[in-house]
Amino acid sequence: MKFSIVIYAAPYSSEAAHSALRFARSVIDQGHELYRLFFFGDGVHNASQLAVVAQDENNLQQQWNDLIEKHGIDSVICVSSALRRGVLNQTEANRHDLGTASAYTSSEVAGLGQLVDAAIHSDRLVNFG
Amino acid sequence: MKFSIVIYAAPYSSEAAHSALRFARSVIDQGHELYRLFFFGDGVHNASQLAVVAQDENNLQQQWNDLIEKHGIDSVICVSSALRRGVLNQTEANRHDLGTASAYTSSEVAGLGQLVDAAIHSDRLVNFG
Amino acid sequence: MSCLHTISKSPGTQLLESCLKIIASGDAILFIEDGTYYANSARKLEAIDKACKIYGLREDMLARAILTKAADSVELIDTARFVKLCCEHDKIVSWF
Amino acid sequence: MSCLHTISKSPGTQLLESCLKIIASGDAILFIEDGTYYANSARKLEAIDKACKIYGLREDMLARAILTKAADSVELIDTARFVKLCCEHDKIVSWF
Amino acid sequence: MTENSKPQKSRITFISRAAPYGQNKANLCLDMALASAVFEQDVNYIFFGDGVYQILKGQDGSAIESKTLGNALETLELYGIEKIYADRQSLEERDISESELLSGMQIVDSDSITKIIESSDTVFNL
Amino acid sequence: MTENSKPQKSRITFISRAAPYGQNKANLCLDMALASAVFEQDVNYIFFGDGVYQILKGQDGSAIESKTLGNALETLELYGIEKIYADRQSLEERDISESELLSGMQIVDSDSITKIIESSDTVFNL
Repeated sequence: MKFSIVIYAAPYSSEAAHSALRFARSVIDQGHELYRLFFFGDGVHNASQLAVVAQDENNLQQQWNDLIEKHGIDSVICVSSALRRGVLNQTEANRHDLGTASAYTSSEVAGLGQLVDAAIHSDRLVNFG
Repeated sequence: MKFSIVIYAAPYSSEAAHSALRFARSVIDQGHELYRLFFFGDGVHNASQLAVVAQDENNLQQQWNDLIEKHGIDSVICVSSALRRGVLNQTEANRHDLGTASAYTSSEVAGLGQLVDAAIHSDRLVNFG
Repeated sequence: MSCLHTISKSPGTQLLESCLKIIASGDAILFIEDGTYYANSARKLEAIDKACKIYGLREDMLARAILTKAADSVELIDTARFVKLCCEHDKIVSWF
Repeated sequence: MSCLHTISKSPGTQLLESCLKIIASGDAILFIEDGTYYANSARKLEAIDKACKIYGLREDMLARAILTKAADSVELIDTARFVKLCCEHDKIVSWF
Repeated sequence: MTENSKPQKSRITFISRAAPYGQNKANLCLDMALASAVFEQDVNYIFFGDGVYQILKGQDGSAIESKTLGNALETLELYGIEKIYADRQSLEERDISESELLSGMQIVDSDSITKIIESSDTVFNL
Repeated sequence: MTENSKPQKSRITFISRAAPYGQNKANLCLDMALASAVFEQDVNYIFFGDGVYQILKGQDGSAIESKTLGNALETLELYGIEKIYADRQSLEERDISESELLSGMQIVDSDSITKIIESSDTVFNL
């Protein structure tokens, strides 16, 4: 089946982002297609590549990035949520003269059309917030 | 009187950070001393200098920065909250080879001792979360 | 040694009910943000009114279109008065 | 056209009560994260049990030390089965 | 939309359960619905629980330096979203009468909401 | 501590009201209390409401790839925090009996909590 997953929660402040990660892994492990990850609202913080986490703790942002890269998952962070929260790709960082990108390149910065598309083309859409 | 304010909430996802900003302005307007701002947990996102906000909307991060700079307020972001959320000063960014700082220089990155100190030395400590 | 309790989430959170369990007579309650929806519940506030002064933050109630619906027992104040209330009480307990 | 409802916040949020207002007979409920604390409320769940299947996420209950306290009406499942449940139902409504 | 998107119509239901201003969930829900309308999906919009506070008349976000969410909701209709519902019991529990509400809402019982959910392909609930 | 800090002892009370794991409020509250103890303040720690779920025995965070909060709480005493309370009514409402709890907690009525708050200089409540 085709799954899409929407993540509304920032990492660390609630369990939701972590639950979504475990769910996403299980979807892939069972051979389903993960059509899209969509990070929305505070969820965009999951795509930050600037996190520095102690060795004995989870680095959720890096775990998302590893999963996305390993399986070539289509991952989108909502542009309007991301900009106001300072989660920027290189293009946006350059445009606003804000130095290096704060977002992992494994996620694309795009609009809500990608969420609507996911709703239309997935068999199951699951929300974590 | 000496006030300190603790902010636990990220900007945009709840009203709390914005309430705290209005409260802080009023404390200063009334001639009280603002002994310290302490940003904790998701509150550290208020110190991000990477936010890009549409012209007709509030840029809370910039408004905090303006207030802090204008009045020379002692402002602290909790180091353990900040690192894992990718809110870094230049020292941390260099140390971990993560490019430019994501935090405004108007806030200091420091430990919880600064919060305890604020609790001891302020007449009133107000929490927003 | 009186205490100002701020309540900032909607009544669905039961924050006021939790606060009432440990509030002292002579303390004050201030509704802010989504906590201001509590200010409409005249019945719920009636019992508190005798022991504790109740305030609501005017700006938050204006935004939400509930200023005119406030119960009589709720005194409407602005942010400047919120700061003054903090001075008038010995400490502030924030419920969120 | 049955529906899987996931509930992920603690009972203080009244999410289950809200869900029950609009749930259809034959739907299923899955408690995850802090929602798993609902799984201990045998009395509260008794009424639902007849119309809707109730599940609890084992990992979350283990972490919280509430696995052995679960009501009989709650079937304990792991994340892999959570994914399967999503396949078995036509859509998922998340309560958070 | 990505290149593999086909002209397809999906019934998407939004249950908006958060009070306005205190959190941004109401805005996120609205943004998703408007995007769905732009891409010509079949949208249902339901105010439920604290969400019914969003449709009180006379809001003025400027009091707290915010955009007025009530105005944004009036745009639902501008975007062609016509199926806008408010849950009767949620209104009653909050002592809100019909005369206090923005126009264009259909007040329904929970049974109707159950049926709307049943007939939907996707449900967003926040 | 900043340079202007004097050797001063303040009574700081923490009311920990959040369930563990689902949110990080329990961790934030604990971190603040430990820091207060390190700087030799007079600390009270109260489990109230959903916070009493934090003191259930037998937690195992590894099931969800997290640190076990129950273990962290046992460090309260290691840091010299001895005044640790749990609200009786909060336990009763959640059907939690004393035998299910970590050791070292004093179970108190809400009246006692009111008095602790009255005697405190600063209260953190989250």
